Amino acid sequence: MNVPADRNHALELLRQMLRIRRFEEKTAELYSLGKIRGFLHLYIGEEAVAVGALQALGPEDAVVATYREHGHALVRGTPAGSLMAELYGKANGCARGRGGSMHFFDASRRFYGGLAIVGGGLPVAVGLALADKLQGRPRVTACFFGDGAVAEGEFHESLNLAALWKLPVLFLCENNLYAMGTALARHQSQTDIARKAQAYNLPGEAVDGMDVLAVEAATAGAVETVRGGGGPYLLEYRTYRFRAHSMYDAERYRTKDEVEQWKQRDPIAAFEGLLREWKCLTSDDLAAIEADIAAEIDKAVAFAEAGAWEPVEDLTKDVYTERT
Amino acid sequence: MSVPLTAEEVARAALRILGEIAPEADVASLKPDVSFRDQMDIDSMDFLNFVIALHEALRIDIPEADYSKLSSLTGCVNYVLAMSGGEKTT
Amino acid sequence: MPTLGADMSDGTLVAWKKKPGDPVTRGEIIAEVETDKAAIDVEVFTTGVIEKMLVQPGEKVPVGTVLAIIREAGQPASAPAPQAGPGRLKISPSARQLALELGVELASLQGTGPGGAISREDVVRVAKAGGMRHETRGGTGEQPLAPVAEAAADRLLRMRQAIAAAMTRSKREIPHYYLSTTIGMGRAMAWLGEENLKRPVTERLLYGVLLIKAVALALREVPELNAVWKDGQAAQSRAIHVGVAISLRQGGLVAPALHDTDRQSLSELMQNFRDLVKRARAGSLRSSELSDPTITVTSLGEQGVETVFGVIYPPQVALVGFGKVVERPWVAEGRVLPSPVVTATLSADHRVTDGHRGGLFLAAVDRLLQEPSRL
Amino acid sequence: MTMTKTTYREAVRAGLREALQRDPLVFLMGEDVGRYGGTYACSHGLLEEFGPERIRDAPLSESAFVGAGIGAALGGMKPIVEVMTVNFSLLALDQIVNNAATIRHMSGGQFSIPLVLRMATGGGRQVAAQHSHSFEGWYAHIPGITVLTPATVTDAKGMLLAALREPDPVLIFEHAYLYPMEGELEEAGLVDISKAALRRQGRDVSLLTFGGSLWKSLEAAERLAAEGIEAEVIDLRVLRPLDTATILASVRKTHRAVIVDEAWRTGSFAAEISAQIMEGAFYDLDGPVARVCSAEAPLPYPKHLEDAALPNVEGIARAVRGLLGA
Repeated sequence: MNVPADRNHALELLRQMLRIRRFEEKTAELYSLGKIRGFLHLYIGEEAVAVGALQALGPEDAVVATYREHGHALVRGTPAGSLMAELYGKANGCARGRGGSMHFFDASRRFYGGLAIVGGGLPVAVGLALADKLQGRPRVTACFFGDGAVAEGEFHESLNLAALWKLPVLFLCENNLYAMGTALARHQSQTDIARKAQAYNLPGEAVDGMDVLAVEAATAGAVETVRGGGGPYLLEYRTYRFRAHSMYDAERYRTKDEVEQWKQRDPIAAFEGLLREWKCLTSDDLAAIEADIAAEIDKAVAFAEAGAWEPVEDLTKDVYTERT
Repeated sequence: MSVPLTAEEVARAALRILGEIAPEADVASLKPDVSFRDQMDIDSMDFLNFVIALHEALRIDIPEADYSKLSSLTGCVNYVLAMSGGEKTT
Repeated sequence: MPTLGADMSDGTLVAWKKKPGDPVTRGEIIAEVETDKAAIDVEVFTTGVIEKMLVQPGEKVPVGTVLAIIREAGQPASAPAPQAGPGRLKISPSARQLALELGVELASLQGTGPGGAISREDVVRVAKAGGMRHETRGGTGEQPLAPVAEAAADRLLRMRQAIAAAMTRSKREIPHYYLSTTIGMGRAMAWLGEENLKRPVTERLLYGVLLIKAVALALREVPELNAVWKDGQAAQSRAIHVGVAISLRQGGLVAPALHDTDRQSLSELMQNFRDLVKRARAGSLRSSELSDPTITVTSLGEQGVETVFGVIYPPQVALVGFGKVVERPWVAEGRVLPSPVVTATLSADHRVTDGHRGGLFLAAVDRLLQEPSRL
Repeated sequence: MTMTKTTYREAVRAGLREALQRDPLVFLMGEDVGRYGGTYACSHGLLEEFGPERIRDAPLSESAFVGAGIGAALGGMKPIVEVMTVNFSLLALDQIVNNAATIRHMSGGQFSIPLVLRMATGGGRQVAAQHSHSFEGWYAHIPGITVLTPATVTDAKGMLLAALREPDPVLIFEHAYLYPMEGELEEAGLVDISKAALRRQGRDVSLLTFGGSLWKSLEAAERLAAEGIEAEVIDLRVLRPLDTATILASVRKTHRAVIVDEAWRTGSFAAEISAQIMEGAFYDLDGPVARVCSAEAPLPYPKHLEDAALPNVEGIARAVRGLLGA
């Protein structure tokens, strides 16, 4: 690994990962206070994937994510306040508070959810790419999903269809080794997910998901292929989630040792170490970044707190498009 | 009243009204010359209602002093025809 | 099921005039109930929204049974009430509605629909054949349907039983005393004659209303007689609701109230009296009219009776009977002259009043009748 | 207004053609819609006319291509997705129920999905239990989608064109039995897809039905007319959002209702209609609401058993007679 050419960009990668980490730590706290309810799936440990991958996309590209999508929306640029308000269920949230944690939407950033049925987002991403292809737009649709989705028929159907029709889809598998509580080896006959691409005749590649620079580089390469008309691409980011599947679970499906070992590879600590090693980061720099983020999160919480509840009269609004 | 009433019309009206007041009575078999009160169960309230209905149906004014003249069917017919200038039965 | 008299132990709901969800205001008619005495309109004493009917048409339930739940304005809806019991009429909702509109007695209907259900057609058939309560008084000569006649006979029997129960109870429990006085009616009848000359046919007065009004005003002076016996003691009523005994054509009698009798002018009283008689005979009295009388007035003068010794109608504590207005030799200012007179008799409950008060009452009636223009 | 005699199949094809000609954003996608010409030949000749980009043969991946239809609609296209039959739509239920129906509401109104999803439905062709389902009532349960059941040639074309004007997902159920049926095509353009259609006036009973059962109901009404019973026939044709007003108006007039629905009785759309009548016209009813539905069994292959299982003309007439005590 080399010293990055652009120090500011490197600091930005660190800052984005820290934003996700601090934002989610705050949501965990707010969850225990009862401010946030329902399911809350935290991304802590996997930040390098969203941060690295999304560097490769332009604003005209589309993103389809899963129920573990806080980080993706933050990096994509949806304001933290709008996301926090959504977690509160407030009308100033990014989906008017109707979706909550699992269903972030942001039309202005072409962020199509927040689709929380495992595997359900892949066909939608294929369709978005089909629309681009039919309209001759050089866009890419990035579709995030977990290793659990690989067992779903929709994964296979979608890879096949996208490859068959040479559609500009980036299939981005966040392999955190567990489909909820079922370990990869217990749900996949072939645990090398990237290899599954071969069956559908598209390129597949595995990447170290704990290394933000590796993620960024691999994704940039894949985007280039896809945007160039090469058809879809499968990337498998090997990563790990440090916390429970949702807010709390008994974690009987994995050992504390295993979690501790992965935490040694914390993508943020690792990247911070590298930056310090390369003399790109001082303690003052870090303190300034943290202070910035703390202020942003305080502001986000205040924004959410100040938000109004959607009036009950609007309950059935937007089930269908309003006719004028 | 442009066309004078006939005796038959008056009798029909009187019997209809009596029938409404005393639905249980067989008004068709009333003896015309015998007092209603002797043939059927009607009281002063019924009789008042009878007079009022007669007044409303035939548009004739009936002073209280003349009530006794209306006590039988024949009496009614004669009285009403006299008041309205119609024919007279014997 | 409202109490419409002490002799009433139960009643049969004939029909609802409202349906759940309908708003009702105090005084409105919500149902029709068949008692032993008559078909009575049940009025409500609250304003609100009908939440649920607990008794179905055709059901006979004891007095005091809750018929329906009315949610007062602003109250939240309550938990569902228990289901109605067995014995329901098998009638389609639409037929039931139509029967209500046409005034057809549900009891008179026989179902010819699938499974013996009563359909709209069945209602129309009965209505055409004259099975309507109100409109059939026309007496077109058609014979009423057999079930209607049977129902009427049954009603008469039940009314007889009810009168028997009430009168037996009255004679058993109430220590009656009787006071009688003869009242000169010369002035009253003369005044009435003149008054009626001025009035169109439709507004003429019967002398009976003079008697009723006189009784009502006399009660103001002797209010102990205007009371009901309740829980071992007399409860005086502030309002004076004179019940007037009305004989029914098919037999039996009812004595519904002329509400606030003392506050009505003679003209109002006459109109209301006429209306009351009409409705009593048509079977459409209101529940309050049957439950509210505070005293009863009965007159048997039409039948030529001179003196009436009436039996008090529990829980009332007095009854005033009038005989026929007859010409008698009458001494006035030292001279004997023929004059119309009437005999008034007070039957009173000795537990509540004594003869002294009773005598004062009859004297007041007499005095009031001597100044008819002030009635 | 011109009238042309044509088949239901041709009417669907005419609708597809007109839509493809009119709007370059419209494309047709589904199994065997291209070279094969459509399982029911509804898209015969369209591949030649519009090319493979717009007439897309899809692999047997209902979930993927229905989901792709949703995605394409999100991406600004106007996809017409043909799922060969309602039976296979079960493989795409997740996409229809969890994505198509929810995204607009769940995104706070940010995204619309102008998707038209067509499929054949119904039994009666001796294709046994797995290919004879009638699930349009199921789909009508779901808020966020519109459910159409064209029963006439005019509706087959006009409803498709109207559906393409909708900003939200529309499911069109074409009863497979109807494709070869001939009828008069009214070239009146769009069909109002907010209203049920009165197909026959009557005073004695309302026959409430849709799709393939319309014709059986009309035939039953003919038979009943010969017996002096005048049945009114209402073609619901839009199951969601349901035109309750038309249903209630008819029941208020006739005081009796028989619902004919090819689905199984238990939990059927007929049950929904019945409930609507109870809620809205209870006091107008002169008898219980009756339902004529399919027998509670998977649809069998042999003709005599299939006939016994499905609603038929005599069964409908019998239900009416039973209600009238005739």
